[in-house]
Amino acid sequence: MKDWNFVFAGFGGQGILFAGKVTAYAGMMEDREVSWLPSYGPEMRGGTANCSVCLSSRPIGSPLVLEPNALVVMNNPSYDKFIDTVAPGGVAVIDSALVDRKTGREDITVRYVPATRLAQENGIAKLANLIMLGALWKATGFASAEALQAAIQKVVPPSKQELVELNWKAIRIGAGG
Amino acid sequence: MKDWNFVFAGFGGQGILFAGKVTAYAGMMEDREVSWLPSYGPEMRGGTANCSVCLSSRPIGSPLVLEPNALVVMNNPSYDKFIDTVAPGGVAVIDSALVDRKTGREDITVRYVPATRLAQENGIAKLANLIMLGALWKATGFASAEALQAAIQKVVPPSKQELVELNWKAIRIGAGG
Amino acid sequence: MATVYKKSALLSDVPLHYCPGCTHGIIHKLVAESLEELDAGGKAVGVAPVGCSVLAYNYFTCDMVEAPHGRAPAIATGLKRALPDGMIFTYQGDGDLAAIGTAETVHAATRGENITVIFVNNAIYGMTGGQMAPTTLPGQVTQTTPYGRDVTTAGFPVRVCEMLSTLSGVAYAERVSVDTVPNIRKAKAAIKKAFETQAAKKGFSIVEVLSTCPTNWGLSPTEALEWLRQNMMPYYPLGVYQDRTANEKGVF
Amino acid sequence: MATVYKKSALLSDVPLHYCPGCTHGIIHKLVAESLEELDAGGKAVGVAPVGCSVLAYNYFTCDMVEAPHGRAPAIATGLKRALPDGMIFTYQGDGDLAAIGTAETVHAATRGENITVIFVNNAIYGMTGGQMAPTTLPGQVTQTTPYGRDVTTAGFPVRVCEMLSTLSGVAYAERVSVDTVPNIRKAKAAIKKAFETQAAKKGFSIVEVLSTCPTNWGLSPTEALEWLRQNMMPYYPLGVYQDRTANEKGVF
Amino acid sequence: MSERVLMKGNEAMAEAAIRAGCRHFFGYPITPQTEVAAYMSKKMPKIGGTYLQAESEIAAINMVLGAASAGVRAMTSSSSPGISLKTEGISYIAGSDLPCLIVNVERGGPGLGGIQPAQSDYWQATRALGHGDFHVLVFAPSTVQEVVDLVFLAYDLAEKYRMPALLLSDGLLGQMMEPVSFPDPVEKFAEKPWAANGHQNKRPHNIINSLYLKPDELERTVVERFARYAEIEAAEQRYQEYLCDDADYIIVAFGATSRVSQSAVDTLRAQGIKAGLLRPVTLWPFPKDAIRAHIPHVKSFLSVEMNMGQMVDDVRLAVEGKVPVEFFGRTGGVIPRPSEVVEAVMKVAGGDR
Amino acid sequence: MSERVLMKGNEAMAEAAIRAGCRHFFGYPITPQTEVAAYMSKKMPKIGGTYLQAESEIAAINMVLGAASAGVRAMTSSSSPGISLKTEGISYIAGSDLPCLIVNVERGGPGLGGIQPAQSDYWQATRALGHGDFHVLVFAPSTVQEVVDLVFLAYDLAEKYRMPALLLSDGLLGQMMEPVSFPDPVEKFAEKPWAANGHQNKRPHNIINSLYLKPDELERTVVERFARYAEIEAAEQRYQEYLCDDADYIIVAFGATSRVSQSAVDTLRAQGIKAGLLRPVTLWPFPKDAIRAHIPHVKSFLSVEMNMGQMVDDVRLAVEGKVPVEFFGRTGGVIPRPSEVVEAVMKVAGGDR
Amino acid sequence: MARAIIDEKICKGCGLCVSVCPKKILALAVHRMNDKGYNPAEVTAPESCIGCAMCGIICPDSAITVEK
Amino acid sequence: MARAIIDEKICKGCGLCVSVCPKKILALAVHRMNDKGYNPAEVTAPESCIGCAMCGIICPDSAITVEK
Ligand SMILES: Cc1ncc(C[n+]2csc(CCOP(=O)(O)OP(=O)(O)O)c2C)c(N)n1
Ligand SMILES: Cc1ncc(C[n+]2csc(CCOP(=O)(O)OP(=O)(O)O)c2C)c(N)n1
Ligand code: SF4
Ligand code: SF4
Ligand code: SF4
Ligand code: SF4
Ligand code: SF4
Ligand code: SF4
Ligand SMILES: [Mg+2]
Ligand SMILES: [Mg+2]
Repeated sequence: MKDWNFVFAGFGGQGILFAGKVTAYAGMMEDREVSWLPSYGPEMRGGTANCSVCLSSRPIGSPLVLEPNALVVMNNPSYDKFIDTVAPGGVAVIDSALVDRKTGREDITVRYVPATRLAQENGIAKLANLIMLGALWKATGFASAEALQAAIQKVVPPSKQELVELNWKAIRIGAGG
Repeated sequence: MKDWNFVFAGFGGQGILFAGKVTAYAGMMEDREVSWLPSYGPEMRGGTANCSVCLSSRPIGSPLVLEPNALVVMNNPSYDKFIDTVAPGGVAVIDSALVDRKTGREDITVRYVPATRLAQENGIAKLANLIMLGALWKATGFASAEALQAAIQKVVPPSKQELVELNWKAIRIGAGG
Repeated sequence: MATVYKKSALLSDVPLHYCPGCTHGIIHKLVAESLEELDAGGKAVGVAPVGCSVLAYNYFTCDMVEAPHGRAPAIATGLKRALPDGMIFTYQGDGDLAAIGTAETVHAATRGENITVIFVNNAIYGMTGGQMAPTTLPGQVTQTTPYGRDVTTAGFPVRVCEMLSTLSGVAYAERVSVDTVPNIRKAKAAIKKAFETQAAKKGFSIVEVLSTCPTNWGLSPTEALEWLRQNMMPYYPLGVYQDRTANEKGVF
Repeated sequence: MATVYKKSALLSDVPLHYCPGCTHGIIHKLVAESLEELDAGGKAVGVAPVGCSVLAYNYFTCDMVEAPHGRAPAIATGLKRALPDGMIFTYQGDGDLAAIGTAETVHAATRGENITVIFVNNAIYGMTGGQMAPTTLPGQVTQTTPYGRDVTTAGFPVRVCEMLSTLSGVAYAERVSVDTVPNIRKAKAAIKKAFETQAAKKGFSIVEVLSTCPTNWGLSPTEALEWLRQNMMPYYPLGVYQDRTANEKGVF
Repeated sequence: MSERVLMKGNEAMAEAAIRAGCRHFFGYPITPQTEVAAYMSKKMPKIGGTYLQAESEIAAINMVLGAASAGVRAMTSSSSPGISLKTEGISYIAGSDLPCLIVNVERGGPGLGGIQPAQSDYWQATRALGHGDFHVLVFAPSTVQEVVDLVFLAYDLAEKYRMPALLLSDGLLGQMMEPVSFPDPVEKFAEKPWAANGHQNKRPHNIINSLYLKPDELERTVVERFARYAEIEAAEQRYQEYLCDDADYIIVAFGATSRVSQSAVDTLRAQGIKAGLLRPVTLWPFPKDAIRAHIPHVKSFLSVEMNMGQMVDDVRLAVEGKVPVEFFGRTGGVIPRPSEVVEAVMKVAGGDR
Repeated sequence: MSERVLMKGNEAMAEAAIRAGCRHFFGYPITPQTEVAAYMSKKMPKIGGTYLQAESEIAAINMVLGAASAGVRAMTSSSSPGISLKTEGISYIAGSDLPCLIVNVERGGPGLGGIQPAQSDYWQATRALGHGDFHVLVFAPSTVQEVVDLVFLAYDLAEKYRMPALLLSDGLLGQMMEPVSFPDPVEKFAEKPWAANGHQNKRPHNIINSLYLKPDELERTVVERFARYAEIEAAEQRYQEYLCDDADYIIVAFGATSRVSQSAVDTLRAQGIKAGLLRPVTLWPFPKDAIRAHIPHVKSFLSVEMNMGQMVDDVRLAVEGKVPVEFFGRTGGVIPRPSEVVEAVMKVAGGDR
Repeated sequence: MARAIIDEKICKGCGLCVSVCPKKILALAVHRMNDKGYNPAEVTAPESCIGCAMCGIICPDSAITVEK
Repeated sequence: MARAIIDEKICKGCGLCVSVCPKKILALAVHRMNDKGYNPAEVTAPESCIGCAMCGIICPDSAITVEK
């Protein structure tokens, strides 16, 4: 299986770190080496948050992803910061409801998904992050559906298991089915 | 001139450190290298005090005298502690009014001087230390009379110059003249 | 038309990094305005703490020194001894002043050190993400008192003005709040008086300002002001705790 | 004939290193006798400070820990949390407790930490040779206030019991003296009560004992007692500063 | 062993300490280690343990001294500036022969510095965690799993040798999540007949102390302690090697930089350069024997660190000039890129290619 | 130059600081440095200077930070445990590029240790006076006269390079009296345009700070500082040699041990053994070039210290394995006897004789 | 005539000014975001402003200038 | 009958006991020194001792035992 180096980026509160965590868990479910690394510090207070997620068949060297082969962005500042870092041949999934830019890069695959709008329309306003994750999954196939489902199961706290279904719904919306 | 490594030892309050200081100053007056090192720390509270004084024609290595070639002692504990450290051929000056021991050592010159009694008898009760110094001076000739006088002048604070004469008197008593 | 309110010239153009509605920003203004009104900006040296207001050195346009966590009063002391005619102030949070900096605070106060301390009590460690502070209220939930501050294990809050007012070096100690415009006005008067106390060399002055941390309290800025009124004010009553400024020589 | 007075079994045979007439020795006895009477020697762990009483670990026959200068209350806290049923006490000088250890003292107190602090106030740094202490009186000559403590530069003494009594965690705070036999008896009662407060888990207890330092005060032991009476007592009035022991749960 | 869970390094560390029997945590908040305290404050009350937020780092380390004196497994964690404040206390703990666990989740310095990962407290950790002659055991994990494993080991060795252990983590390791599984909780602990926990009138009184007014007594205790250190240096040097056996160039790196370096080694090998990685797991005792063993076949060593060059001294001391020892580092919170490390090795290889 | 007077090292140090322009002393009592504070407290009030007994060593170093920020010559002195407490503040001072004078009159450690002379804070002084990447200038006088001279030099270099200077003394040097004369008082001081002393509305505001939240900014300041360090290492290595030119065996020793070693060298020479003494005067920068210069003719180096072996690392790093480097030391407050040093050299000389 | 001028670039949309305006003429512009991602405050009825400056006094970010 | 027994080896001659004895029967032995160099306290009129223990209570060095 391919090695994935993801960056998830957006505003704090959008669930960016959570989406990354689901991704890492999905990798773990398939017994791959995984890592998840958030940005931290006062910059988070400024509003932006991001995390690096690696899925690999070998021990992970630096968990800090500097050249993602897949990027998920959910706001303008993050778009500006990361779009040029995507490795050639990589994927960028962009919440087009929040990001008003379009990239000119032709060496990467770009998916514009109006996730935040889709989330509102579907009555799952807080799950735009998982819609984005669904789109990412579709674009990359980073894990099997079973692994991803199991990951969601893991990440949602036992007390909130009713959310599992909603999360999965969001992923399916993002994955376009 | 001979190099001298002195130890002065007794109770705190007897002026042991002062006697050492006069000695060091006398050496300095003759442009010799000199050092003065007190014992310090809570042991002083226990009552004993001592200092090492070196006079030398060359830069002084360790200022801590471990094998004095001349020793001045003014109490029993100091006698017990230091009498065996005197270098063969050395001198020991002992206040026999306070120290009730006698050494069997035959390889050193010993002077028993009842300094504390002499001081009382001469109405200079607080200057037993300088009587001892006088005896030491007599026994070793560590400095010229001029140097020693100049040293006293230096060490006595300007405000107490009337003491200079008394100090010198004590030294003369100790020196037996 | 005349300008009846504008940003103090003693505040720089650097945008504040504080969270929306955080009252640190209000308190900054009061300090700047007071210094400006006393025409003291040129001789002022401020000491920034470690805490959310660590970057205060970028905001005040007077000379500034950034202190190790809790040590601002010691640094202010060093500054004051070197610059006896300077207007020296510290700006400190509750963790900074009343936890790690307790000794420095108490001793600057008891020395009657001629400095002014602006003490921002928001009942939490804002900067590090909302841990219990020495001023966190009994029962208050924070990151490190997830079940509410249990006084049997975590102890009681420290009331700083009350404690310091027992010390002979304190010329002026008042607790104020910035939850309403009238209170903001009173807070400003207190801060200005503290600086005047210093200018007259009357001893140590401190103004404790009850402040909000909407982010770590998990409230909106206006809810936070309400929480302050409902919860902090009863525990930390506003008022003057010490005032020896009427004495010609202050505390001395 | 019955023995009506003898050395406490909780004191070892090691001769005390204190100067003649230093009242540290008397205070040691009171602590030992109190613990003995409460049959608490077996569960007691004492914390020795850095100061003249640093060697207290050799004198008390209960388990002992030697603390870094000023940190005894923190160490006692660690001990108490590990040994909730232990009888944990610190024995500290004024430099130790009220200067370098201010933060540890204030916070153990405000936490209501169930420990007992024996605070020996002799208005000087004895151990290091007689420097100014936080409790040195205005005008008092010491090695580092050779012209007398000048409050305009060296500040004012800290009154520890007064300051701590503003904190909610303090169950019991009393200032006593050992200058006369009746006062020694009262001091013992206070120390015993402090230990009882701890045993009943009522919160922080402290007994401040006015003590002499004949050596560094430059006085004979009896003159020193007189100096204490004439000079220290007016500045540090004896008495109970806080007592919440009547509450069933103490401070909690 | 527990099942694998994804966990932050800081949280895994806290959980590991609890499972290793720590019931007494004393801390003071500081980024980037806050999660340790947050985790402890959540768990300890539920298991009858103590989470105590001290008034300062100094108070925290002295609370550890107190709790450790009583014989329990105590712990404190902080980050660089906070560790400086703890140094007096650490020196006392070492001088009192007490075991405990201290954590430094390093950040950039000096001064207030920054809050991003760094390794610039290496010298402090290995040589001067306080005044006087002493050492502490220093463990440098490089994965979250290793954080867990080394917490257990640190407690065991600290108690075995009666000395403090330092876990040297950094912001990267503390903040990242990786899968981890936990060993079973420790249930049997070493006897501590020396503890000051109340003699119950059954034994002579115990004294925990570091003062020896007579120089020869103080010297004797120090010399005895150093005899123990010598044992430790013989028995406890730990490290991991990656492709060192035939390496021309060996990178020496620990913690976060060892991960970056491992990636670099892969790249270098792919390019036909025989690079290897020697990763010290214990920084004190430093695995000098392992390094020396490679001298015969190595052209040079490269110490890669997130600082201005500190561990490189230890590599040089081990190598004794027999082959060149070079240094590459970034500091202030900058994490080196694998490509930079590759370049640095290339530069060292220099003429050889 | 003043006339020669007999003075204690500690008092001479205080007087020298005053003559060098120090008017701001902040201290906290500790043996064996109390005389420094006692002297200051007597003199400062008479000359309009500040003697302030702080509430702790931590407060004292931060008062120094404050006063140095204002641009004045500030000073603090302490002894080993007190220095540990100052390390956070020292790291801040270094990170804020402030000049000042810090004194450590070393005593035995670790912990409370003892109060007799030691050199066991060498590592702390030269490598880790706090967290993070930084150095301070470290001066090691060996006579009372040199204490005086180095105080002047320390202030000058501290201001020239905008960094803290540490005078590393010990109980022996602090307590002993020797003849000393004082240079004339400094009357002209360097401009300090960076000082936070109130801009009087005449310049933009000055900021004294060590925080750089962006890693690359922090790295840049550190790297710039290290460029200055490199200059210092090139220009300021100071040392003194005694009979080194033809020596087969060179003792490397500083401070008190160098005096003992000098006596030993005399004895050895008298016995026909070609011994010499190289005495580092600056410990950082360490005079490695001077040591290296002797490698060609030396059979071995012997580092003599009052600790368990710390400076010996620096000697080894300088010598790079080219000739053997041995160590002899006493610790805990024990002052080595010249005869022990003689023996140690004999042992090193071993088979040669 | 009085007016409150809000610097929308600086405003963080905290709403404190809104909460204190005695004339209730301040509101957050819910459908507009500034560069920092905040909904800035705006004056909804400028003509009613009495220049009391309460909005300015409470604004933590000094985003408001009041003229009269 | 009561008596105060002074351990002269331990006594530091501080005189505190002397100062508090209500019967004034304690004194320092001015012409005798113990091993530590102190003039120890002694009971000058044993028969007058009332066993009040004040001497014992104030003695910092626990040098006095009182029987009654
Ligand atoms: C020595 C040290 N300890 C801890 C920290 C971490 N720290 C940074 S800010 C802070 C607390 C700040 O809280 P407070 O003083 O109340 O200010 P606020 O952020 O609430 O305004 C802490 C503990 C540090 N930087 N240095
Ligand atoms: C960190 C540290 N600072 C300073 C000292 C030196 N020191 C030892 S005892 C002491 C003062 C003791 O005075 P106090 O606490 O009043 O006790 P006393 O001797 O008067 O009983 C000091 C400053 C030290 N050992 N450690
Ligand atoms: S964290 Fe709290 S105190 Fe800090 S800026 Fe945000 S709201 Fe203000
Ligand atoms: S120095 Fe003072 S406090 Fe210390 S033992 Fe002597 S008299 Fe007592
Ligand atoms: S000046 Fe007064 S009336 Fe006008 S907008 Fe501001 S608060 Fe409202
Ligand atoms: S108070 Fe200031 S920052 Fe807050 S909404 Fe009003 S203008 Fe904006
Ligand atoms: S017991 Fe009373 S009467 Fe007897 S000697 Fe002692 S003090 Fe005097
Ligand atoms: S009180 Fe005790 S030590 Fe003092 S003189 Fe009397 S018996 Fe001796
Ligand atoms: Mg706060
Ligand atoms: Mg005292």
